[in-house]
Amino acid sequence: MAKMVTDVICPFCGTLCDDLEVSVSDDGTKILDVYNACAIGAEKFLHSQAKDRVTRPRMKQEDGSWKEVSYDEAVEYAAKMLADSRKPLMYGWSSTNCEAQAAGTELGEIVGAVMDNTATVCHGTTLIAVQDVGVPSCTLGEILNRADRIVFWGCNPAHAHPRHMSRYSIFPRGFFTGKGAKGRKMVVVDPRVTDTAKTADIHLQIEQGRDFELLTAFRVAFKGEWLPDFVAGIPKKTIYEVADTMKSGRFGILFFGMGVTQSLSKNHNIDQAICVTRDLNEYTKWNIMPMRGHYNVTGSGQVWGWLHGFPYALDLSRGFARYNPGDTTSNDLLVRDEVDAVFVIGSDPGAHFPNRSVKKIWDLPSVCMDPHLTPTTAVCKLHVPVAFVGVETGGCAYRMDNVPIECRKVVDPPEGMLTDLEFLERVVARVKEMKGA
Amino acid sequence: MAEYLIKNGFVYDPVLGIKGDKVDVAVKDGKMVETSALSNPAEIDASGMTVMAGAVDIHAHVAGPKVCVGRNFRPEEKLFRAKPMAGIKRMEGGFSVPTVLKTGYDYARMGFGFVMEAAMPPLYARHVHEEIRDTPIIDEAALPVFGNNWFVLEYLKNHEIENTAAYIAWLLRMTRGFGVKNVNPGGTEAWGWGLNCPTVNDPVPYFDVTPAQIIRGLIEANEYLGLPHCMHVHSNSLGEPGNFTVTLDTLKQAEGIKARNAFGRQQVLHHTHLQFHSYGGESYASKSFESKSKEVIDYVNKQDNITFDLGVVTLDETTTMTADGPFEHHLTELNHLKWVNTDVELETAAGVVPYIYSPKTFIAGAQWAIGLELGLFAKDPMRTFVTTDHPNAGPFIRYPRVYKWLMSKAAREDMLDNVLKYGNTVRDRCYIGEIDREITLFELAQMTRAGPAKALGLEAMFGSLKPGMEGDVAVYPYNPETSEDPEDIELAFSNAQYLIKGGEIVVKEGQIVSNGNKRTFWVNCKVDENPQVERDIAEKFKRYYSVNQGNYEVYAHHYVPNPYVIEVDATQ
Amino acid sequence: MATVTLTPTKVPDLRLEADNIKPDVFAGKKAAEIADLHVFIGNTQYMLGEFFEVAGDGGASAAETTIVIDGDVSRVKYIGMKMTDGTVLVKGNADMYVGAWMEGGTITVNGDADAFAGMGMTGGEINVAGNAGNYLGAAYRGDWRGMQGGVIRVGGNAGSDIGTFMRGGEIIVNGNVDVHVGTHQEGGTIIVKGDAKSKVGGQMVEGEIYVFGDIEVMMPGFQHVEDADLEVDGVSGRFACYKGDMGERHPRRKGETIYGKLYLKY
Amino acid sequence: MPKIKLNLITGRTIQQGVAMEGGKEKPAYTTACGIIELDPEDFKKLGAYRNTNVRVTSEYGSVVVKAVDATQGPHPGLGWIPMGPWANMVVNPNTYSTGMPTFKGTPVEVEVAKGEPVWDSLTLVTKACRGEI
Repeated sequence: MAKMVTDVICPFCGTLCDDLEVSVSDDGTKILDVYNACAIGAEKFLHSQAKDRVTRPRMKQEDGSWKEVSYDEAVEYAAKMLADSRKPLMYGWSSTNCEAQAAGTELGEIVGAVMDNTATVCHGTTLIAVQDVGVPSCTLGEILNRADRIVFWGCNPAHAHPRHMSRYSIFPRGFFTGKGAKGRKMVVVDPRVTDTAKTADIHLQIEQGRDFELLTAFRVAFKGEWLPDFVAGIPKKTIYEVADTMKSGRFGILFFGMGVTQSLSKNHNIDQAICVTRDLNEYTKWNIMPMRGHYNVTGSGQVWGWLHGFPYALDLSRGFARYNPGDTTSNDLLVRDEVDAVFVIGSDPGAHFPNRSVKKIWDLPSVCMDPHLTPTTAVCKLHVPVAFVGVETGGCAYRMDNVPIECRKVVDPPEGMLTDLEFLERVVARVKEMKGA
Repeated sequence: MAEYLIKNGFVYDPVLGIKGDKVDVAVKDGKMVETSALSNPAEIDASGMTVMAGAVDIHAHVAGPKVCVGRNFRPEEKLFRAKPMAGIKRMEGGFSVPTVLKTGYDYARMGFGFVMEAAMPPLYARHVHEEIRDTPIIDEAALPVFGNNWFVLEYLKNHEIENTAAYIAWLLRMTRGFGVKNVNPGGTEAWGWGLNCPTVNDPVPYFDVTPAQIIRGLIEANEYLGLPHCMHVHSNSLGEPGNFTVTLDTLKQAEGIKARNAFGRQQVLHHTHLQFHSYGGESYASKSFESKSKEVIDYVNKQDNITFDLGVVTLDETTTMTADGPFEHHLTELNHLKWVNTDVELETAAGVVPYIYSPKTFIAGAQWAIGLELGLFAKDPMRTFVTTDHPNAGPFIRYPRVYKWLMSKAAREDMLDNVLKYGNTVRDRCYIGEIDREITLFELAQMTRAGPAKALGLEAMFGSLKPGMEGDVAVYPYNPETSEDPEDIELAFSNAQYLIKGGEIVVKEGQIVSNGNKRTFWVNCKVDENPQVERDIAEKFKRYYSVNQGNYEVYAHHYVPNPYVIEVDATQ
Repeated sequence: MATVTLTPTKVPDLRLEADNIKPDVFAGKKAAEIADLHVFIGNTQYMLGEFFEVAGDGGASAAETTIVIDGDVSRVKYIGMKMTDGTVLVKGNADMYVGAWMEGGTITVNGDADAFAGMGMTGGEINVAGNAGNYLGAAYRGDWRGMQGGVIRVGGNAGSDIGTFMRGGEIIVNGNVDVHVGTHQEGGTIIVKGDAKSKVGGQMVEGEIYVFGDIEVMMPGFQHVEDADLEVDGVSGRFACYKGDMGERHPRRKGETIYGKLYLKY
Repeated sequence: MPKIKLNLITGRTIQQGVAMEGGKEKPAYTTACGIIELDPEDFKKLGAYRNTNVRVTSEYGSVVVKAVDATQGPHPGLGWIPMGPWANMVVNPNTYSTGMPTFKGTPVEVEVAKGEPVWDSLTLVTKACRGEI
């Protein structure tokens, strides 16, 4: 016998699917199976059950070996590291809930930290662009119900957001979109013939790194102005045709991903994509949306937004919040030797930062909170395993369209394990004691 | 809990009818009490100062998704403006869109005890409540938006008041909401296709219901339920020259409807930021644009079932934000500044655009004048409330400056003569120059305390120092007997000497000394079972919402950790 | 004219924030008082004297005060930030934000200046003998009001994103520049005497960009208008004149549409 | 031995996602991400068989991965390494003062790496930090 938990939220990607069903053993300790999830989401739930899971903190020894320590010792090390630091980097925050993010921010205020989230290597340049030109957008349900023109630019949902096209953007039938996929024109812009591109009506195989030029060309084409014969490897005839396709829709949406945020021009690519969307609102209705990666990277940007006014890269070291990507962003800080301690939670810079930055973490006092073994836990001095948010504890998470959803607890964490929030609250309390506050 | 005796202050209390007499004020266990009820109180010497109940803000955008967008996409307005942490006081940042920490502290510094978040998109209710939770000191509540909601559009097309009411009651419970907000009725749904509804008679595309039907229907549904607050409307064509006729058509929808509730509220329609809706002329050109404040207020003065707030333009660089999606698009086309839009499935939309009200332009000057004219022409201060539609017409920290303009003709003349570049054109095209009235401190207490508290159905808790009321007392360093310079008004009301909130001192000698114990107010309204509405809700979630119905309700403790629930029984 | 000489005595292990190093602050202070001014490393406050030997007193006003930094300060941020008058001479390299939001006076850096030099400046003069970093004379994040006045001269090369959201003033780079020149430019003049990589003048509304060398890849939004003989910063020659960015909005004045102008030297 | 020049891009694949959630210390993660996808044309130029280990070298570093057929091609001249520690040994860390390293569009050289192993992610990162590779 098993009981079924319904309306479960998937804590993997920014699509934040909330229709999963998980069958759990009667005693509520074991996950037996996961329904409605994509391959990645299902794996996340099932792996939480791994037999070889680390359930107690580990401290790296001189000889590189690891020694199990108590949560108390872990709290003490983390608190002391932060309290002694003149400029700690507190990085990650994307795979945890908003309550932990808020508690962590209070910790950052007390110790005068730089707070940065995974947007810094994902959609940070999108946030810069939004600050420069804004962003006309909408919730995913609007696309489900209204959209008849869909552009995926530099993103590959078939792989990165596996249920996006079936739940929201391409296949479903909504209020004004009774024909489903048949009623929608799908355009993909990507230098590779991705599995997403293979399902598109039109694929523009752009020359890598020339998105800014092609986006500009579309704005020129909307106005019917002159274009060179080829832009970014795309013939001008095609550009004029696709421009007309965009204009002719009733409701269009441009989704974009790391293909533009991480390629040359970065924020300018997004900036111009947003301007393309602005222009299209002179002719019909268009919106644009970033395909956010981590399931709650959006949430950390919101929490920091309401507490300190910036979505990432906040420097709290001087007792007030400052912000300037290029200066207060993780990779610049690490490479420029601007920080003297690193605290990582809910992310894996060891795997996803350029090695030059990872080496710097290796050289510094460092703590990593993560349920898994990762390259980051391998380079940090202290590894604090925690319960899986969205599996073993609930809490708020923000979908890629900023819609907040309450995650569900499905099973208990292993005996005696702490959640992110519990560990952070204990560190806050200890730091306050040390600072005599 | 503590006891306080505030002695020798000049007290202004419209409910008790105290007009500046020296009366001692007593607080015990979080409530106002008779001085005789105190055993051994801490004494606060308020001699030479003004004492009022904690102020009540009926309309400000202080928490939620569009506010957070305003913060996150304007780093430039935070530059060199931060206030560092100090003791228990946390870091503060921002100007026109302050962080929630600065929001709570600044309201406290101005002597406020309660603030209404004016527009909550239901699908984003969690976000609104998280921000409210993290805003220190002040009690808050939020109004979900209904005027473009598909359920409402479908029900009101056929004038199904009972179904509309059942849906309202359900949504208030799901979102932990307080009342019925109605922004650009129908126009925002039309914006889903890039269109708008400029007048109350333009049918909504596909749904084929008019703004007039939506406005009247929501008033009727609101009174059917007997909610604490009335239907709260931001009418069509905000900011458009000549829009005063649309405003009058909107107000007329309330004719003949009587308030029906158990909270002492007497009005059925609240029109917000009336300044933006009292324009004449065909264009923004100084030859055409003119004030129609008199025409609008003459109607409001005659209709005793209407309240309104001003929405005074403060001539700052600010950030506009509203659920009026088409308006923000219109605005960005005018000023070419960055534009955020968010369309929310089945429910609403929102837009955000920075805006500079420059005293060097005629239009900003005229807008400044029109807002003040409405306050000065209004016959009943108990139905007239001070706001800046924060942050749309200006940041809320400018309220004391607005008080100054309302209370001093000299201050207004100084603006017209020395600050506004087109002061004389403003005198020509508006009424401001002809008005001698100066609002009194007693009237100010009506417009910022007793009035808004009554309109929100909270007169039993806020707006007065009467024994039994909440222990919210503000002491301002303003001496009504000796003070002559109008600047004193702005200075004093910006920097309360003391604020007692819920019986606890949070501002002492002008400094924040406590993060308070703020509460989130919401209305739990019971209605008869309504199988049709339940079916409609299940159907819409199954087919058209991007979240499951089971994940819609704001239920978890961490969203509303300190609730104050107002129970309403609307079962027949 | 009084001169205050700061000789670096200690290299900060992290980065030093020294927004107090500007004539406006030094003016009217004795050497000892200047040595007591606050500087920061992260959350920790230090005194200027812990990192510099201070010689000489400040003048009566900023205008009468010259600051000479006799050494390398490539780990010191905010030198001359928001200064309104007077003179600063850095004999070595300087870190980020040299002359950021500067309103007046003169800053000379004999070595290199890191990113964000002259950010949002409204007046004054910055001379960098070596290379300048990214975002030279650019706007702060989110601000549509970038560099609005003053002059920036770079002897060597400059990085990416120079003159972003520029509204006025002049930027002259003797060497080459990296990607993105005058993005969102809406006034002012940028002169590049070497080569520019690409993304030149993207989203340009108005203003002028001159490139003496080559542009690897032209933006598609520029149209050739005419050729003209011009003298630009003392160099005369024949230039191809383009208008753009044709995809961007453009103001109309006196019934005429105003475009950004891009000049390429033959 | 021939060397070929490619433009390297990185990013997500569903195998990378599944393997990542399955455990980055597990062999499956190496199989999913310790690879470079090459276009058949480029395989010809390299003169190598499928599934041979190759050394990928850029201005910023060097790493050994297994060369496999492009799954989302054709893309001659483009090399694809799924996002992860292997890719991050060679990507361009320049942020252009935006905070964002240039993960996509790094010029690299690819050559056959005879007898050189593809390290698992934890070993790879540890060795790199110790300066052992």
